[in-house]
Amino acid sequence: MKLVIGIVRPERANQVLEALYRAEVRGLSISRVQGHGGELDRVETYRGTTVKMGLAEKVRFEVAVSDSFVERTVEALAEGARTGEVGDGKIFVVPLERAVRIRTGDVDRGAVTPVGS
Amino acid sequence: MKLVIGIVRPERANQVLEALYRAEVRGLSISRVQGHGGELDRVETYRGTTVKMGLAEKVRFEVAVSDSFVERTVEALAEGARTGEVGDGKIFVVPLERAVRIRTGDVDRGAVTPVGS
Amino acid sequence: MKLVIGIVRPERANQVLEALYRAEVRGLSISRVQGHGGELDRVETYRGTTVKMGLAEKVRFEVAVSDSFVERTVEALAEGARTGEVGDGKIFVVPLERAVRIRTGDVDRGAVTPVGS
Amino acid sequence: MSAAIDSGDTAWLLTATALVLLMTVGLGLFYAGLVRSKNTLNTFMMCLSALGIAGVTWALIGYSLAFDGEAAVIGGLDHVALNGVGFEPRGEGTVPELVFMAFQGTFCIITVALVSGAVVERMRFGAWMVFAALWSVLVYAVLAHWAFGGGWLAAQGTLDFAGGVPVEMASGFAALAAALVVGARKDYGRQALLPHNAVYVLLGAGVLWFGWFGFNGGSGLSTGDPSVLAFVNTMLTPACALLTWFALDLVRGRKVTAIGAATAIIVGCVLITPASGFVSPGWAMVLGFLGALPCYGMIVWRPRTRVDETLDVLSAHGVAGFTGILFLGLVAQMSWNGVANGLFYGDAGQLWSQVVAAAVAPAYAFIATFILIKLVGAMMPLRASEHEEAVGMDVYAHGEEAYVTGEGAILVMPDDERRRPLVAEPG
Amino acid sequence: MSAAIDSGDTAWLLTATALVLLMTVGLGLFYAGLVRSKNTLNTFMMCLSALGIAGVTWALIGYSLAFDGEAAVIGGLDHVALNGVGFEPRGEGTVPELVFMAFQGTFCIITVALVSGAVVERMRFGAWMVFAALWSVLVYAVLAHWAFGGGWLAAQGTLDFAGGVPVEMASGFAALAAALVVGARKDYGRQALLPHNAVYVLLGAGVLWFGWFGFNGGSGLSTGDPSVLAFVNTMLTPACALLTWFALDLVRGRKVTAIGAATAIIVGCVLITPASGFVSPGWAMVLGFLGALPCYGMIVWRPRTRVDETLDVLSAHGVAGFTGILFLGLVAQMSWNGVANGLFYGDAGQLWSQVVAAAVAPAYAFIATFILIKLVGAMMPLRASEHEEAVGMDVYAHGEEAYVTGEGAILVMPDDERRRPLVAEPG
Amino acid sequence: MSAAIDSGDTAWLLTATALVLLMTVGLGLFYAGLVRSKNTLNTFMMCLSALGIAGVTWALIGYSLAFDGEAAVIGGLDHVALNGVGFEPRGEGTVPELVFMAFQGTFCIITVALVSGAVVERMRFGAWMVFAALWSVLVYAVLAHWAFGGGWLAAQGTLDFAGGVPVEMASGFAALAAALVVGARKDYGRQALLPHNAVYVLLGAGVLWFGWFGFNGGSGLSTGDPSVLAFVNTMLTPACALLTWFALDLVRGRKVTAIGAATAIIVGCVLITPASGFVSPGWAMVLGFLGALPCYGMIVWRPRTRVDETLDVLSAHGVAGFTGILFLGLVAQMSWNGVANGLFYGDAGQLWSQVVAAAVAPAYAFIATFILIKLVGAMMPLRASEHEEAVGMDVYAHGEEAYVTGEGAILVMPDDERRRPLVAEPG
Ligand SMILES: Nc1ncnc2c1ncn2[C@@H]1O[C@H](COP(=O)(O)OP(=O)(O)O)[C@@H](O)[C@H]1O
Ligand SMILES: Nc1ncnc2c1ncn2[C@@H]1O[C@H](COP(=O)(O)OP(=O)(O)O)[C@@H](O)[C@H]1O
Ligand SMILES: Nc1ncnc2c1ncn2[C@@H]1O[C@H](COP(=O)(O)OP(=O)(O)O)[C@@H](O)[C@H]1O
Repeated sequence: MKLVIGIVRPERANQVLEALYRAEVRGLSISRVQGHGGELDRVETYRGTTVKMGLAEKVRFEVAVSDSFVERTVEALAEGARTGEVGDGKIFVVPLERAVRIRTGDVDRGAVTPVGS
Repeated sequence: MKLVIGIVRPERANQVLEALYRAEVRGLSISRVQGHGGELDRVETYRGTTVKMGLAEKVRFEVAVSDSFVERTVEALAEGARTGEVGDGKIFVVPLERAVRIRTGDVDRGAVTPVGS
Repeated sequence: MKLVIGIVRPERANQVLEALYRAEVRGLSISRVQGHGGELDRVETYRGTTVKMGLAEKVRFEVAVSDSFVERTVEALAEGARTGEVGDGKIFVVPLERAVRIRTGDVDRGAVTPVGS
Repeated sequence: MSAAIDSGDTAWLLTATALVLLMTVGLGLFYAGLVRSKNTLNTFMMCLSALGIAGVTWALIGYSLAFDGEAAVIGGLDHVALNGVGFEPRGEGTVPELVFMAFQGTFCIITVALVSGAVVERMRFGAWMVFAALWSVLVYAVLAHWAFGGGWLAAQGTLDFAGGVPVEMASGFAALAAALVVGARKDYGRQALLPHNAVYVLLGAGVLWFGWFGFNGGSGLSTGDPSVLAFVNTMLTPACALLTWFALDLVRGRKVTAIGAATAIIVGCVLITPASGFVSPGWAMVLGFLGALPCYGMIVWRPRTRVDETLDVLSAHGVAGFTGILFLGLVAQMSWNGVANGLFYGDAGQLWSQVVAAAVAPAYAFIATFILIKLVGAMMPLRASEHEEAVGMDVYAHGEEAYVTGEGAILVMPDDERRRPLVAEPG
Repeated sequence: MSAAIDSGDTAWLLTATALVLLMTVGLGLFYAGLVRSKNTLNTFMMCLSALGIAGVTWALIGYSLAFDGEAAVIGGLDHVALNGVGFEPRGEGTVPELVFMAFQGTFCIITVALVSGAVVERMRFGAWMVFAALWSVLVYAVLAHWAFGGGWLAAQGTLDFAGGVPVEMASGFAALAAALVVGARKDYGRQALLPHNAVYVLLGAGVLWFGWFGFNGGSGLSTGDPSVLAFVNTMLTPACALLTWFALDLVRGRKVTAIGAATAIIVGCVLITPASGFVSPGWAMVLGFLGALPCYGMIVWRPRTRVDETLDVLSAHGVAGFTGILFLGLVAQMSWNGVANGLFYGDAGQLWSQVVAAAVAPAYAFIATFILIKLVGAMMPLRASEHEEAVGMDVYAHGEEAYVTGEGAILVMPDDERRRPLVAEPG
Repeated sequence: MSAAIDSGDTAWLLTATALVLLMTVGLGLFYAGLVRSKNTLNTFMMCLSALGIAGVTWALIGYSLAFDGEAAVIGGLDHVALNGVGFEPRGEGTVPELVFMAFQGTFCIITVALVSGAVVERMRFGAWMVFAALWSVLVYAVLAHWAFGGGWLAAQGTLDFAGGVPVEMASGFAALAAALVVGARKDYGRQALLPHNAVYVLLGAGVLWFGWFGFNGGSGLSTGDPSVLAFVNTMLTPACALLTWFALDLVRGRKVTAIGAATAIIVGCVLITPASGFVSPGWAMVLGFLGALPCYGMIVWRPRTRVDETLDVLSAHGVAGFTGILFLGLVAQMSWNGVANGLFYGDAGQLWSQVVAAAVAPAYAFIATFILIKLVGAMMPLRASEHEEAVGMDVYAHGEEAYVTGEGAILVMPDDERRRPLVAEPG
C-alpha cells in the first residue's frame, strides 16, 4: 500500500475531488497548507509595512491506497490539479506499511480498498 | 521507528489523547483535516443554493514512535476513536527512517521514546 | 528521495524558512498543528472553568528532497528552529518513493531538485 | 400630534427603543462567542428568533396582558392586536403610546433571548421556538404587569426602574428551571467546553452596554431627571463592577480575564437596572463595587455543580437583579428620585417591598418556567440526540455551518436534488 | 438658531442620520460574510468606498439635483457644492437644512453600496468606483428627485415614505442590470460558492435593522406621528417576515436557516420602507407575513437561472420594495397617516399612483444602469481576469488578505523594495 | 426638572454620550484586528480596561480637576466624587450637569484607550492599568481643563470644538512617549508583524465613525447650530479623506488598501474634531482632502524609523489633530460659528491662538507622559519577557486565547487544581 500525498491549488480542490471520485477512490483526507515553490511572491502592504508573501495557499490531499490503485490515484490528482501555470503543485508517494479501519479493525487492503475490487 | 497517522472524529479527539497518554505516548502532533469516506453527505442550504458536503471534519494525529511502541499506539488510537458508526476513521503506519529532537539533536529512539523505556 | 517533516515553534517559522532558503531548498509546504510533548501545560480559565491546555501551537514543515539534500535540509530545520527550550520540536525523515510535479509531469529528482543541482 | 407629546422625550424614546432592540443582536453575538464553533449559528438564532417570536406575541397579546388596566394579577384584553394603541400618550405620558408599546416590546424580546443561554448547544430549535412563544406571554407579560403595569407588586410599593423583576430575575431563574428540565450537555463536567471566539464575546458585551443606556435611560419614559440619573448610573456601575472583577480575577488566578471583563460589564448593567433611576451616583458606584461579589462567586461555583446552566444567566442576571432590587431598598433616596427613600434614609418599609419582589418574582419565574417547559417536553422532544449534539447544532438544526471553506461542496442542481450525487459512495 | 427649528425633532434627525450612516457599515459586514474569504475585503470595500464616493458626489451635485426646486424631471443647480444649504429649515421643516441634506445623503450612500451586491467577487475595483460615482448622480439623485424632491412621481401622487422608489427598487433593478452586463463569476453554476462567515451575516443584518429605525423613523423629518408610526412599523414588519421565512424554510428543507433569517430581516425592513408612515401597525404586520412570500420565491428561484446577481439585491430589495409600494396603495389609511387612503379605504387612484411608480422606477433604474455600466465598460475593463478571480479579489485589488497568519511574510525594507527578495527563487 | 433644561438638547446629549462610549468598544475591535491573533484579547482589553479605570477616576477626581472653576492651570476639588453634580445645568447649559459630566467622561475614557495603541503586543497589563489610571488624571484632566474647562488655553482664545487638544494631540504625543519608553517589540523591524483580522479593522473603523457623530455633534452640548454644523462636517471630512487616501494608495502601490481606508476614516474624523463646529462645510471638505496628506506621509514613514509606535496613534491622532487645530485658525468663519474668524477671514490672532495650542499641548502630553511612564517603570516592569512576547500576551496576561478549538483541553476539577494532570509528563 502507498500513501499518496498531493498538494494542489485551492481553486482546483473540487476538480481534484471529482477526479478522485471518478477514479473510484473512496477515502481521502484534505487539509489547508501554505506552500512555497516557483511562484512569484505576492507583495502586500499594510499601512507603512510592505511585505513579500513567500507562501501561497494550497490544499493537501492524503490518500491511502492499495498498490493497484496508485497509478490511477496519481493520475487523477494530476489531471484534476493541472492548469499549466507555475504553482500547480506536487504529488508524493510514500510507502504505507499498515492501514486500519478503526470502526471494524479491518486492516490493509480491507481498510483502503473500495468494496468489490 | 514508525510514523503512526490516525484520522479520527473531532468529538473523539480528547478521548484519543487520553488513551495515548495512558499508553505512555509522550509526543504527538494533531491537526484539523476534512475527510471523505463512507459517511453520508450532509445537505446544506444557503439561500437558493443547496449543496452536498462531501467532506466531514476530522482530526489527524501524527505520532512518531519506536518500533516497540507501534502496537500500543495503534491500539490506543483505535480504542479512543471507535464509536462503531461509519466515519470513525483510519490509522496508517509509515516507516520512519530518522527522528531528531531539535532542542538536543538527539536522534531516533532518543527523540521519540519516553525517558526510561 | 525523502520526505522531511519538521515540527517547530510558530515564532520560529520565519527563521526556519530563511534557513531553508539559504540551504537552497526551493519547495516546501507548511501547516499549523498543535503538539504535545515535554512542555508544561498552560492553565487557562474561562469563567468558572479551569483547563489545562495539553497542546501547544506548532508549525509543521513538509519538504520533499532528493537524497543529496537530506542532510542540509535537516540541518537548516534544526538551526532555524532551535531555541534550547523544551518545545523546540522534532524532525522526521520518511522514505519517498516517487515525486511528481503536476504542472509538467516531471518525476522524482526533476520534481524536487532545484534547477542546476 | 397630541398636545401632551414632547418632541424631546419622543426623540429619546425612539432612540432608546432602537438601542434596546440592538441589545438582542449584541446578546446573540455575546452568546455565540461563548459556545463551540459547531453551535455558533444555533446559539445566535435562538436570540434572533426571539425578535420574531416575542415581537409578534407582544403585539398580539403580551402588551395587552401587561399594560391594559391595573388589575392586581394580570392585564386585560382591550389592547389585543394593538387595538386602541395609537398616537395619544398613555396616562400621564409625554410620548405616543405606540412608542411606549414598542419600547416595552423590546424588553420582552431580550428577556426571552436571555433565557436561551441556559439551554444552548443541545435544545432542539423547534422546541425552543414553541417555548419562547409561550414564555413571552405566560411569564414575561405577567411579571411585566406586576412590576410595570400597575400590578400588585407595583401597588404594594416595589420599586423597579428598568426591569429587575420581569427582565433580570425572571430570565435568571427561568434559566435555572430550563437548564434543570432540559438537562446537561452530554460532555458537561467531563470535557472542557470552551468559548470559540472571545472577540465576539467582548464586542457583544460592548454592544450590550451601549444598548443598556437606552434600556435604563429610556425607562424614565422621558428626558426628565429620573432618566438622566438612570443613564449616568448605567455608565458608573459597570465601570466599578469591572474594577471589582479585575481584582477578584487577580486574587483567584493571578490573571485578569477578558471573558471575565465582558461578564463584569453585563453584571454591572444588571445590578443597576432596577436601581438606576432611584439611587445617587455615589451609591450606584458602591453597588458596582460590592454587587459584583455575589455574582462572581456564583459564576465560579456553578460549574462545580451538576447544573449545566450553560451561559450563567442565573449568576449574571438572576443574582445580579436580585442584588440590585434589594440594594435599592437600602439606598433609594427621595432627594434624588423624588419618590421614595430606602432603609438608610429612613424607610424600612421600602426595603420590605423590595424583599417581597425578590422573593416572589424568582419563585414565579422558576415555577412557571419549570411547568411550561415540562409541558413543551410532553409535546415534543426538548433536546437533540447524542449524535446530533456531537456533530453540532448548526448542521442539524439549521443545515448550515458558521465557517465554510467550500472544499468538497458539490452543488445540487434543483432538478437533481434527489439524484444520487457523485460523492455518496461508501468509503 | 431659527425659530422654526424644534430641538426634539433635530435631536431625532441627527440620531437618525448617524443610524443610516452606520447601515452602510453593517451592509459591508453583511455582504462580506456572504462571499468567500478570498473576497472579503473587496466586498466590504465596495460598501465603504460608497461612503467616500457618494458622500462627496452628493455634497457636490447630487443633493442639488435631487432637492433644488420642484421641476418634474430633475432639480436645479442652486445647491451645487452645498451652496445656500445652512441652518434655516427647508420649506416647512423643523430641522436645519444641513441636517436634511446629511440625512438624505446617507440614503444615497447606502443605495450605491447596495448595488455592489450584484457584482462582488469579480468586478474590478477601479471600474466599480467610477460606476458608483456616476450612478449616485445619474440614477439615485434623479429618482430621489422624482419621489422625494417634488418631481413628477410625487406630483402625481405616489406615496413613498422612506425610499421604496429611489433606494429599494432602484438598487434592486440596477443590480440586475449590473449583473447582466458584468456577467457571472467563472465558477457560477458549476461550483458551490458559499458564505465564508455566517456570523458576519447575522450581525450585519442586526446592525441593518437597528439602522433602519433611523432610515424609516427619520423619514418623517420630525418626531411627529408619521415618524412614530414608521418607527413602530419598522419593528413589526420584520418580526412578521421572520416568522414567515421560518415557516417557508421548514416547508422547503425541514430546517430554519440562519442566513435565511438574516435575509428575512432585510426583506421585512425593505417591505415596510415605502409604507412605514402610511399604514396601520396591523397592516404592517400583514405586509410582513405576506410580503415575504414573493421575495422568498425569488431568492430560491434566481440561482437556478444563469443570472449571477450574486447577493440577491433584486430579490431582497427590488421585489420587496415593489411589493411594499403596491401594498401601500391598497392599505394606506387616512386615519393613520392623515394624507391618503388606499384602495381598501376607498381611493383606487392611490393604487394607480403606486402602480405608476412600480412600473417606471424599475424601468428607469434598469435601463439607466445598463447604459451607464456599458459606458464604463467601454472605458475600462469591468471585471478581473480568470486568474485574478481564482486567486481572489482581496490580493489582486487591494494587496491584502482579510486573515493573515504572518508565516512566510518577508519584510521589504523601503530601500530594497525593488531588491530580489530571499524567497523569489523558482521552486 | 430645572426650567433651563431643554428636552431636545438633553435627548441628543444622552444619545451622544452613549455613542462616544461605544467608540471605545469600536476602538478595541479596530486595534484587536490590527495585531497578531496571539495578542487579540490583550489589545482589546487595554481599551475595555479604560472603561473601568478612567470611568472611575473621572468620577472620583478627573471631572473636578477639569471642570471645577476656571483657574488657569487646573480645576478645583469641589466636584470630587461627583459632589454637587446634579440635575441643574452647568452655567448657561440646557442639559443637566450629570449628563455633561458623563459626556465628558466618555472623552477621557477613549483618550486613555487610544494611547494603548502605542504599546500593544508587549506592555504588561498590570503596568498598563496603573499607567492608565494616573494618565487619565494627570494628563487628560489637565488638558481638558485647559481647552474645555476655562483654563488658560481657552482663556487665550484657542478654539477646540471637540478635543483636538485633550483627545487627539494628547493621545498622539503621549503615544509617542509611551512607545519610546516601553521600547519596540522584539521582532520589530526584523519580521513582518501583520494585522490578523482586517474585517475587525473595517468594522471597528465604521463603529468609530458612527460614534464620532456623537463625539463632535454632541460637543455643542445642544442641538443648536454649532452642533448641527459639527455633525454634518463629521460626515463630509472623512468622506473626503477617504478619497485622498484612495488616490495616495494608488499612486504609492497601485492598489487601494482596505486597512488604508479604515485609517482614512479615523484620520478624517480626527481632522475635523477641533474644527467641526467652527468651519463651513466647504472648508471641512477641503480639510478632508488636504489634511489627509501629512497623516498619510507620517504613516508611511514611521515604520522606517526604529520607533515602534505600533498602531500609529501619533500619525492618525497627533498629526491629524495638530493639522485640524491649525487649519481651523485659517478658515474659522464667524458667519458660520458666530464666534470667531480665522486668518483667511481677517483674524490673524486666531491663528496665533491655535499655534500656541498646537505647540503647548503636544509638549505637555509628551513630557508628562514620558515622566509618568518612567515612574511606573520604576515601580514595576513595563514589558513582558521575550518568551512571553513570543508566546503571546493573551495567554500570559489573561490566561485565555481568542480562538479556541478545545482539543487537548483537560478540565481541571476544583478539587484537583493542584493535582498533577494526566498530560504533564515530559515528552
Ligand atoms: N519539495 C517540496 N516539498 C513539499 N512541497 C512542495 C515541494 N515543492 C513544491 N511543493 C508544493 O507545491 C506547490 C507548488 O509548487 P511550485 O514549485 O510553486 O509549482 P510547480 O509545482 O508548478 O513548479 C508549492 O506551493 C508547495 O506547496
Ligand atoms: N483511503 C483513505 N486515505 C486517507 N484518509 C482516509 C481514507 N479512508 C478514510 N479516510 C479518512 O477516514 C475518515 C473516516 O472514513 P470512513 O470511510 O468515512 O469511515 P470508516 O473508516 O468508519 O469506514 C474519512 O473521513 C477520511 O478522513
Ligand atoms: N513523537 C512525536 N510524534 C509527533 N510529534 C511530536 C513527537 N514528539 C514531539 N512532537 C512534536 O514536537 C513538539 C515539541 O516536542 P517537545 O517534546 O515538547 O519538545 P522537545 O522536542 O524540545 O523535547 C511537540 O509539541 C509536538 O508537536
